[in-house]
Amino acid sequence: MTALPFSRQELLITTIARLLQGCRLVATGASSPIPGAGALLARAQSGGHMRVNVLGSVRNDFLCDGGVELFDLAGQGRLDAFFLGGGQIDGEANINLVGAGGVYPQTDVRWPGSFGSGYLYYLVPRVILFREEHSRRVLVPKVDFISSAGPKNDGTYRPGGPIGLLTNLCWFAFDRDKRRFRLESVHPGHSVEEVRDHTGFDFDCPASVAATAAPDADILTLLRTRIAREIAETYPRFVAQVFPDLAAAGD
Amino acid sequence: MTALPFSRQELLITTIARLLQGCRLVATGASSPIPGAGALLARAQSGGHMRVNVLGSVRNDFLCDGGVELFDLAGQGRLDAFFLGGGQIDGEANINLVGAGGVYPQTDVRWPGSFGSGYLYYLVPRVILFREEHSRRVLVPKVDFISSAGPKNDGTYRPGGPIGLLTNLCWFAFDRDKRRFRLESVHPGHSVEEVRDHTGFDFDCPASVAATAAPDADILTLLRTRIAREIAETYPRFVAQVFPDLAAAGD
Amino acid sequence: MTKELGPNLIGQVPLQDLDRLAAQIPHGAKIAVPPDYSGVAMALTRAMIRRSLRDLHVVCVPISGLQVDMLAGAGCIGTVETSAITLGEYGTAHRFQAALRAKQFRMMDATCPAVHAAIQAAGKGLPFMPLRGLLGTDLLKNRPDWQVIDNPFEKHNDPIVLLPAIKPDFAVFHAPFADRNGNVFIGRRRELVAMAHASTASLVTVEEIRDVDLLASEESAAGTLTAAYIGGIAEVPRGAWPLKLWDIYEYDEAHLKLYGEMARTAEGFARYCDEFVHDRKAAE
Amino acid sequence: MTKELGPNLIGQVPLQDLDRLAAQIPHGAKIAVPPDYSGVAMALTRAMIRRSLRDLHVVCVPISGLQVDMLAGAGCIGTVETSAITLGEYGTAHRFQAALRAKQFRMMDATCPAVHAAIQAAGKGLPFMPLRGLLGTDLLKNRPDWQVIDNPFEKHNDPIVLLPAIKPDFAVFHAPFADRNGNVFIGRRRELVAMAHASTASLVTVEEIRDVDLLASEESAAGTLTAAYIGGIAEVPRGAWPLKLWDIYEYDEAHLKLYGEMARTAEGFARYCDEFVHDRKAAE
Repeated sequence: MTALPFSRQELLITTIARLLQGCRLVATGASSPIPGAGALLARAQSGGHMRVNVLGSVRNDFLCDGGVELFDLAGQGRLDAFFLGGGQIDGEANINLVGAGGVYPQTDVRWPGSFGSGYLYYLVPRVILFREEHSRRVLVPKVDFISSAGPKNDGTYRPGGPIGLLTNLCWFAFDRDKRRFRLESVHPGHSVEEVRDHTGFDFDCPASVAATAAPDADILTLLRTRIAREIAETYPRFVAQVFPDLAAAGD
Repeated sequence: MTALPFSRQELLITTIARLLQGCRLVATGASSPIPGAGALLARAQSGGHMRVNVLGSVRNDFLCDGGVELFDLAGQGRLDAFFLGGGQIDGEANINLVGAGGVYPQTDVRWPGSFGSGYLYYLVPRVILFREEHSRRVLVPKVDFISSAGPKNDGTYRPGGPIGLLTNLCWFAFDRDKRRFRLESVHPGHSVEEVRDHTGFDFDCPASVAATAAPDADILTLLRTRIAREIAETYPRFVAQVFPDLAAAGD
Repeated sequence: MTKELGPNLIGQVPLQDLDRLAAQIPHGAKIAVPPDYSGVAMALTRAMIRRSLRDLHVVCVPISGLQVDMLAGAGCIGTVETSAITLGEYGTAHRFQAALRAKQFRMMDATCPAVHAAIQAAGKGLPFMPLRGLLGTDLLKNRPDWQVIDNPFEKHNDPIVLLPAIKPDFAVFHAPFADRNGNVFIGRRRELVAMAHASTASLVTVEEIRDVDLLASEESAAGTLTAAYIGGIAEVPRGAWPLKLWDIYEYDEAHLKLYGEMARTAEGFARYCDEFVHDRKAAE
Repeated sequence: MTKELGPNLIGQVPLQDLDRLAAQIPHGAKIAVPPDYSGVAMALTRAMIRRSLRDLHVVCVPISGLQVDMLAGAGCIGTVETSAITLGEYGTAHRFQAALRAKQFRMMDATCPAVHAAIQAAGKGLPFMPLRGLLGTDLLKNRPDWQVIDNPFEKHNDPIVLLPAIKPDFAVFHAPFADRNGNVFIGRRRELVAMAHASTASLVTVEEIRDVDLLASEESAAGTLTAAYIGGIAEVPRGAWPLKLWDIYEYDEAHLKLYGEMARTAEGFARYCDEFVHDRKAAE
């Protein structure tokens, strides 16, 4: 496989933008340059039908009611999509942002904590699980601590939940009825075997798995100019690294 | 009885100020010039230990969180005193702000409604019931509709309640243990018999009832100058009527 | 005098004329409205009466006055949910009272913080909110939609009222201005924010559209309702008339006195509407 | 560089120096603190460490970082109630993690809106507030203080979590300025308002006292925390250092990197404290 005409990050961003199509309101959380760029790209393609709130931005933060407003928006059913990660994610889409090993709260490894996940995962209809590292360390058979539970189909109130899991290797769709991930597409340059080798949980896998759609030239141009400039306000270091040409142009 | 050296309203205001001594935070509601003046007088006498919020005032309204903040203050236990009236008030200190006669909601008489009484009466430790009209029409054996109930001593959560009832004729203290009013003082120029004739509910009455304390010259001077000026911002017509000298002086 | 701007957008918010804005409200809609002193969309209310809307469920946050009296007199109302209806010193709300006596609408009497709490519950997507007080009242007795539970955090018996969320279709109010992106300045009138959060959409009239960005500074953003909640804006100078708008203009006392007199009878109210609602001898 | 103003009043609020302000906080107090980006009273935090406070119950509304890491490293903490502790790009919160592993404090893991809701409950004087989500999590399993009830407004089974109110003794934060009456400008940082309403008193450091009246205009009042909630103010320029204060000053990146390195070990943290807390080689 020769060098791709787009970077790994560009593929992730354009994939996210595709997953957000049709949303009216999307928000991104802390330390989320790729979801942020994906949301801004989706907005640019929406013809004025999408609002995006980038946490940490000044120009792309429309909230006026303090830190609680994002959660209230989700409760009202207005927040269509959000992104969650996890120190561990398991095959039933349980996520763990607290710690691993040992006995809680004295876990061997301690991560920052659950943030808003224990709520947003239940309320936001289109949660995209996003974790770049694709390894058996992260994608485990069963999480050690459930910061937020995958959908149980037990009749409890749950308008929200994961639509899938995006990593450096692939896009898993989440089948809510079966409560399992299904390998939907593998990123160009990677294989189903590679995904299987690095995934600690069972997942459904069709006989033939498509390659994750590559961005076309128009989208790449839009991303490398306007979107890169927009996300640079909040994530200048990310832009310097991923879009060095823009950074060099002094935009 | 010759003309008093102070007006009926001045007696009511100075009586209210006395009842508010020791409060840290007092608020008054809509259409409440006498309670407002009483609270401002009490503040002036407090040596900087009292805050007063006059609804409708600009200079004496410190709330920044919309219409809900007064109720939140009460819930927090910060609001020490408030004033409630009633189209009807009965001997167990139930108050009715909704209507009388007929069958609710098609009452023969309809008043505006309960406002915040159904909550504040339960939360504010020193509620002063204030109704100028002292008649059997208002002070009834049993209210037709309970907008807010007198204390029941039934163990339910109730840090607040009435300390008494002030009218044009007298001051009744409310005995929470006995759930009855006790005639505490009769205003100068009036008699126990007059009170009894015009009160529709039973109340306790000691063998000897004091006269409501008349304001001294210093307090009257303070009231007629600084306090009248302060309350004039919110209630100019009231000041023009009750303190015509101040109004004439163009203050 | 409403500018006829036609279909248009400020930011992503439709900028409409008064009648188009009113046309968003169907018969039977549940609308949340603020008190008389907080910015009432009176011009829009007159447009609603001109459309002969029926069966509105009006939620007063937490009280109302002239607006509900006029809507009741015009037969627009199916339900009133409020803590009080008062014209203050301008007298009795005769049209409201007459319609109530004639059973023309369902009456839901509340107490102010109960309305606030139920609106806040909807703004948080909660099914209910607890509230202290209310025990032993005829308010509680006449509200089968309210429930009393035993506070599970207390060992001893501790009854507490739960109020179901109020989820209006529309928050309807008047404000001083909107910015070029459709954000609305609401100052410290946070009941307007709560109403907007609770409602599916907010329909807002403003004195003017200003070519500024309210979100550009911390100072102005603090008093702003963000455009994401807003379903339509109309530019209507003196849109709260004859009521006041904050400290921007005062009550039109002479007109309110006239209203108070004319609205004593159904016939007088009809004449008032002919003159000031249908003929638009008003601010708009 | 704190001005030594001595006992004084602005409006009815005591204007104190940093150490007197810190002296209001006793051992075992429950304090509410905001996230790193919202105005953290870091100078006051150093003063608290100098006083060797013990057994504090720190409620992070809804998360924290440097402040809790330092308080944990200095042994001041008895309980941490938070949705996350993170130094962001400045690395792991080593002192927090070491103290947690050593069982030096009780850990109460939450999720952001749960902290907000429980703080808001206290601000309304409610015993509890409901919250959606949380079902099936180990957060819920490890919080015996939270309860699940069946939503009484639904006919079918609908479990919902109830969170008991969090009532801190003190809200502790840093803001750009207070006015001459002790009102504090908080902009749109409404979590600061919620914290202040919930707490018995707020202890606030500000960059400066300004001879203005924040309540004088609707614009400035909208972003104001009124003085009635405030138990003491200290004027501390750069009082959030080395953290940022809104858009007024940025993180001191070099210092935070230094902290991140020194605080890897207990010894390094002790040296850091000698230099920057006890010797006050800081902003104050």
